[in-house]
Amino acid sequence: MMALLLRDLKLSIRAGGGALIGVLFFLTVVAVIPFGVGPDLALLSRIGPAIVWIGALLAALLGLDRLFQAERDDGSLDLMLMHEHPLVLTLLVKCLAHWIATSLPLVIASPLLGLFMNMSETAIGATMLTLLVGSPAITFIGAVGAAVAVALPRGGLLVSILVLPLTIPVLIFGVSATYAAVEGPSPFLPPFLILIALTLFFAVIGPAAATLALRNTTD
Amino acid sequence: MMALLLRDLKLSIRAGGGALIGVLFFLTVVAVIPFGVGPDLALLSRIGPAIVWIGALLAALLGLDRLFQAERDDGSLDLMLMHEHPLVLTLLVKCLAHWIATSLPLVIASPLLGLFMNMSETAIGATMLTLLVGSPAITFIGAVGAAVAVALPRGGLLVSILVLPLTIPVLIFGVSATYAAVEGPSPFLPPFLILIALTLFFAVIGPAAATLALRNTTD
Amino acid sequence: MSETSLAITKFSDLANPTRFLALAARIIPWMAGFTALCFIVGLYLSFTTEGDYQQGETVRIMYVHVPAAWLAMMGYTIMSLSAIGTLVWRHPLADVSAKAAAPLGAAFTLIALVTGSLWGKPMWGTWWVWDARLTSVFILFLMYLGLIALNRAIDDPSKAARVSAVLILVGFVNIPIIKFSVEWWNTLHQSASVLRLDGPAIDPEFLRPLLVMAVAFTALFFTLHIMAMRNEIWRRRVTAQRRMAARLASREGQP
Amino acid sequence: MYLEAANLAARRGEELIFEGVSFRLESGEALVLTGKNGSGKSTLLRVVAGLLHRERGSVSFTDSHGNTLRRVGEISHYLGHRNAMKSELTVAENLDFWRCFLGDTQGGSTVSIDEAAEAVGLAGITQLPFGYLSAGQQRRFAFAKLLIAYRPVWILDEPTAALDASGDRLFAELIEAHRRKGGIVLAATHQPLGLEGAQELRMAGFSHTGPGVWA
Amino acid sequence: MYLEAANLAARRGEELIFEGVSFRLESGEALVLTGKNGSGKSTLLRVVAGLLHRERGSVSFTDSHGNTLRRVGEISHYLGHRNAMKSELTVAENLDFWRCFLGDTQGGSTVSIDEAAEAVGLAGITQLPFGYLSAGQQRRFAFAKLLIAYRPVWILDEPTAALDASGDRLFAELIEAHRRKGGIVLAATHQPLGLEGAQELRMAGFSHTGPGVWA
Amino acid sequence: MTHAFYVYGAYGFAALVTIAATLWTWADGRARRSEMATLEAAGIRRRSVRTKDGE
Ligand code: HEM
Ligand SMILES: Nc1ncnc2c1ncn2[C@@H]1O[C@H](COP(=O)(O)OP(=O)(O)OP(=O)(O)O)[C@@H](O)[C@H]1O
Ligand SMILES: Nc1ncnc2c1ncn2[C@@H]1O[C@H](COP(=O)(O)OP(=O)(O)OP(=O)(O)O)[C@@H](O)[C@H]1O
Ligand SMILES: [Mg+2]
Ligand SMILES: [Mg+2]
Repeated sequence: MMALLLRDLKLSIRAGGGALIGVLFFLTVVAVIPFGVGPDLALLSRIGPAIVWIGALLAALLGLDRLFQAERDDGSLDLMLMHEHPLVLTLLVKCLAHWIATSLPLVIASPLLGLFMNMSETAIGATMLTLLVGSPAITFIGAVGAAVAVALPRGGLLVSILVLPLTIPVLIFGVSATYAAVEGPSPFLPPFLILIALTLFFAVIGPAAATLALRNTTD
Repeated sequence: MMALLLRDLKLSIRAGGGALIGVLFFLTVVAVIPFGVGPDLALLSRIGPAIVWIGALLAALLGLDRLFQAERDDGSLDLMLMHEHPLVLTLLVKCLAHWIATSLPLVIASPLLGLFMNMSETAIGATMLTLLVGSPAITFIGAVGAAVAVALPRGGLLVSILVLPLTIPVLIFGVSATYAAVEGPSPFLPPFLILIALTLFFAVIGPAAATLALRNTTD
Repeated sequence: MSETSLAITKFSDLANPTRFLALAARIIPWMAGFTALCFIVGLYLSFTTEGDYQQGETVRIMYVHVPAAWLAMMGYTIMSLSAIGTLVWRHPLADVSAKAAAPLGAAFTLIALVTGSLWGKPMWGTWWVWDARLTSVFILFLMYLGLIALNRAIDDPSKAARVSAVLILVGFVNIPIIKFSVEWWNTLHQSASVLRLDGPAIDPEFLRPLLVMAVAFTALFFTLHIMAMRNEIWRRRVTAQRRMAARLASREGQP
Repeated sequence: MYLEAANLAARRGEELIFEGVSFRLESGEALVLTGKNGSGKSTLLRVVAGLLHRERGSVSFTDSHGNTLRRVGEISHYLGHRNAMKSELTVAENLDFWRCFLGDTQGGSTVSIDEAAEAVGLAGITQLPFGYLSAGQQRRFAFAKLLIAYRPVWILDEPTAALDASGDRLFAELIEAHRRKGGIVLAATHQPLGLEGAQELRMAGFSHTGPGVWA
Repeated sequence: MYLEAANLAARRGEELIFEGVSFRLESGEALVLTGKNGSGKSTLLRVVAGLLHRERGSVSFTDSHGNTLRRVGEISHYLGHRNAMKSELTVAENLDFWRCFLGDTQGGSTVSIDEAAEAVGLAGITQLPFGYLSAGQQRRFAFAKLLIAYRPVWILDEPTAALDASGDRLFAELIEAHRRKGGIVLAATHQPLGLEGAQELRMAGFSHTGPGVWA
Repeated sequence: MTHAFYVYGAYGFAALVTIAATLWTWADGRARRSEMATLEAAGIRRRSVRTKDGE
């Protein structure tokens, strides 16, 4: 399994420059925002956490749909399906690799981004924490979509309908936990615990559902 | 050329999720922003046009990196490169198809999104108009990135990084034209005309640069 | 003539990597010496001239900030010229030049950004504002990093060079934006007072150290650029020889 | 040790592609599938490998201790039309990954990556990215995958596609070597593979033209 | 009408794969490229088609009126290792797209999609998605692409890969028919194609092992 | 001196980056040179050098 993780990480590095990329991507997204909303620092610091979370969502979505398609197209998926390792584990590891390659750099870079968005220390810490805890859930949900995309070659629409709405709860609890930490009055813990629960839930459901979808591929 | 347009549209519906993914992505973004801004409707309506524009920008990125990679992977790109049609035209049509599949639905949905963001009628109208005029420029710029991605084994984030900074002028003028229409005092026309000029400029530069990149990357 | 590759013979002596190496070996010491000299004079001048009555001592930041900002733009311009060389003449040295300039340009852009915000804090009261000049320089920085990443992501060097060349050229639109942003958008940042059509509008008291520092920075840039080009040529030689060795070995093993 | 299939049937889309296919391969035996394009060779191989759902019938593998296994995929190598290698990675990285991922099934000996490359006639270029190789070179390395992790059953779908004449011979020898060590081989092919004493199964395609489930 | 290549050389990565390749094909003639795996057959074909940059030399096509064309790709069909068809679309949609996109070069007659399907022996399944076909069926339809839009020059890279024996014969006949109508054929292959009176060019691979530009 | 921190900060940072860039370029050159030396020692030589020797 370690081998799979390493290979997927290597692939993502070869394809696009590695860990730096996530950060760069994010910096670019963030640099674009002030052009839209205007250089109003107070406003920026208020929407900062939301922007960081949206960036994480976008980063996770880019390339996620090809997670298994790329494997199918070159035939690797066949060998993975045949293999005796529990398939769920294989998929979990693939999700992990995708998360490490695209979301983790964002989590690590988020303090820097927070500074750019003029966020307070608490806000930065809270964003980082919620991102760390919540972003895997997005990847796991995306994995189901990616698996469905393989199973139904013509299921494109289905994938987007499946994935995006499901990520909304994660996004909402992540962002609201962050704001609770920053501003009060609502407490930080309840949404944060829900976020953890969501991640754990999808960590189980996601790979399992993806397994089911892949096992039923049409050819 | 009509044939190419039709084929690409068909493909985006069958395979990529097409129209819906942009709109859904967009709804997700809109669902999250109010958490940052709070239930302050006035503020929401103020940043509305900017958010819609940023959403359009990010939505255009989804799937863009595969614009030519998919063609390369099944060998179609070879035939397109060999063909006597000016390649620029082929690329222009592909951009157009991508725009119709991902950005146009967003333009059409923008009134709905405007309502969500509590924007005034003028603001909604202005946003729709500027989006209609400006979003093709984003696609054209993106095409350059997509052509470069052909040289990369897998596109993904790197392409977006290369492309995003270049789209900033479009964003600036799009948003400022919208604001000019809504609030005054600055007139609406100058930025709007610049926006049109930008789109025309990139409609020429984008496919030409993409042609250059594709001609230099085949192997 | 030791080299027989056709692509090369068309060009002047300098165009030949071997000639280039010989030339570089000869001029690098001189350039390094010149750079050091300029820096000594420039630094002496920057710290002995008087402060501005309005900006106080912080005006001294100008002597690093402005040359660094100029070089950030010049670095990109050099890359663009090399990119044209790559695309039009498919010239291998142009590939090398563009690739070597990217990290240097990024370094100078970083200096301009950081010294600018160090200047901004006392002058404008904030480290960073999202005004047009500042943001476009920031984008320049991102583009440098993106191009470095792109170059690393493609392992066939000549292909990497051709692909990045296209992007470099497209990205060149940012340079005029940086240059004229202060005039197009009325913002916090100073408008041009040295590089303008009707002659410098700046007190000679400040102009002298500024120009000496600018020459020093430029000399540094070119010294490092030539050194980096030389390194890159060496790097490619090493890989070419390694590959050849592998090929020969496998051929001997497999008649 | 033997591989047994009884009364297999498989559907593609709505159509029954074949039915009533049975065979039994003892240790060291080979079965060659032939037949027209679209006659169901690949389908049968994928059914045996467990990659396609089978409509009826059973496949099982019984090892030398008499233990029977229903999921034949686990003890098989499958070489399909596609090579299952990443063009971004070097050959060595690709092979190394598959060696670690596939692991070893007990009972066989495997060779190192360099030896495997040597065996397929391409020593010395394992450091190149897989995407830089010619079609035939890629196929050869895809075959090298079978040597670096031991599996008693080899399921090969047109293994010699894109190979030159010397490659054909090389593959035939490697397959024979595998059989001599007691392995079982199942191959679909259009060109004679040159396997000694292999059974042949001619696929006919569309085993029955009658209506499917719906009529 | 003739196709002429003079003193061609091409580089892959840093290596010179071949140099000094010249040939001249008159109307109705065929050139078959043979050679070991990795000897540069595909590279040569891609250079002729204009898909790869050539290091030296020239390729040109002179039509029956004596007009010379430097971009040979425009009047050529190229059938590579990959089929250039979308698996999400049906065969008919795919072929229809290529027919409209490629258009017709004057001077030849083309056939309808159904006739082309008939010609490659697969009439009646053009309504299936391309991805649902077997490997050989896909290859046949990829070949059908050559019939629906006229091009005087056909550049074929292992056209008969994955084909059964009847497919081999069929393709040989179609190629012969194209030659009889005055077409020019350039094909790389490992198996004899059965073309009458075709010239043969043996590729040797790596024409020189010396360093490239850098050393 | 007013705002000494900002002035020295700016000069310090500029010095840091330029010196780092110089050192890195120089170290890179040394590494390449030593690589070439090891290749030379292993008997792999440039073709042009070899032909010159042969002449
Ligand atoms: C991070 C912040 C900053 C950035 C990215 C930045 C960027 C630049 C650039 C790119 C130039 C060259 C423009 C040209 O040649 O036309 C420049 C010049 C200059 N900057 Fe800044 N700057 C920043 C902050 C500041 C601050 C805070 C001040 C002073 C209050 C300042 C004063 C100047 C001056 C006086 C020039 C010279 C203009 C001329 O004479 O052409 N800059 N800056
Ligand atoms: N994209 C590439 N980048 C670098 N080198 C390549 C690339 N493609 C092929 N090569 C190299 O070029 C040489 C010739 O390859 P080519 O594909 O032309 O061979 P071929 O004769 O078609 O072989 P086959 O019979 O296996 O198809 C091979 O040694 C291969 O390693
Ligand atoms: N994914 C699929 N969905 C539906 N039908 C399919 C699919 N793949 C193949 N078929 C059909 O199943 C039949 C058998 O296909 P199969 O791939 O097994 O043939 P084959 O004997 O391997 O042919 P070839 O020699 O061309 O490889 C064909 O008629 C084909 O149309
Ligand atoms: Mg088959
Ligand atoms: Mg080939």
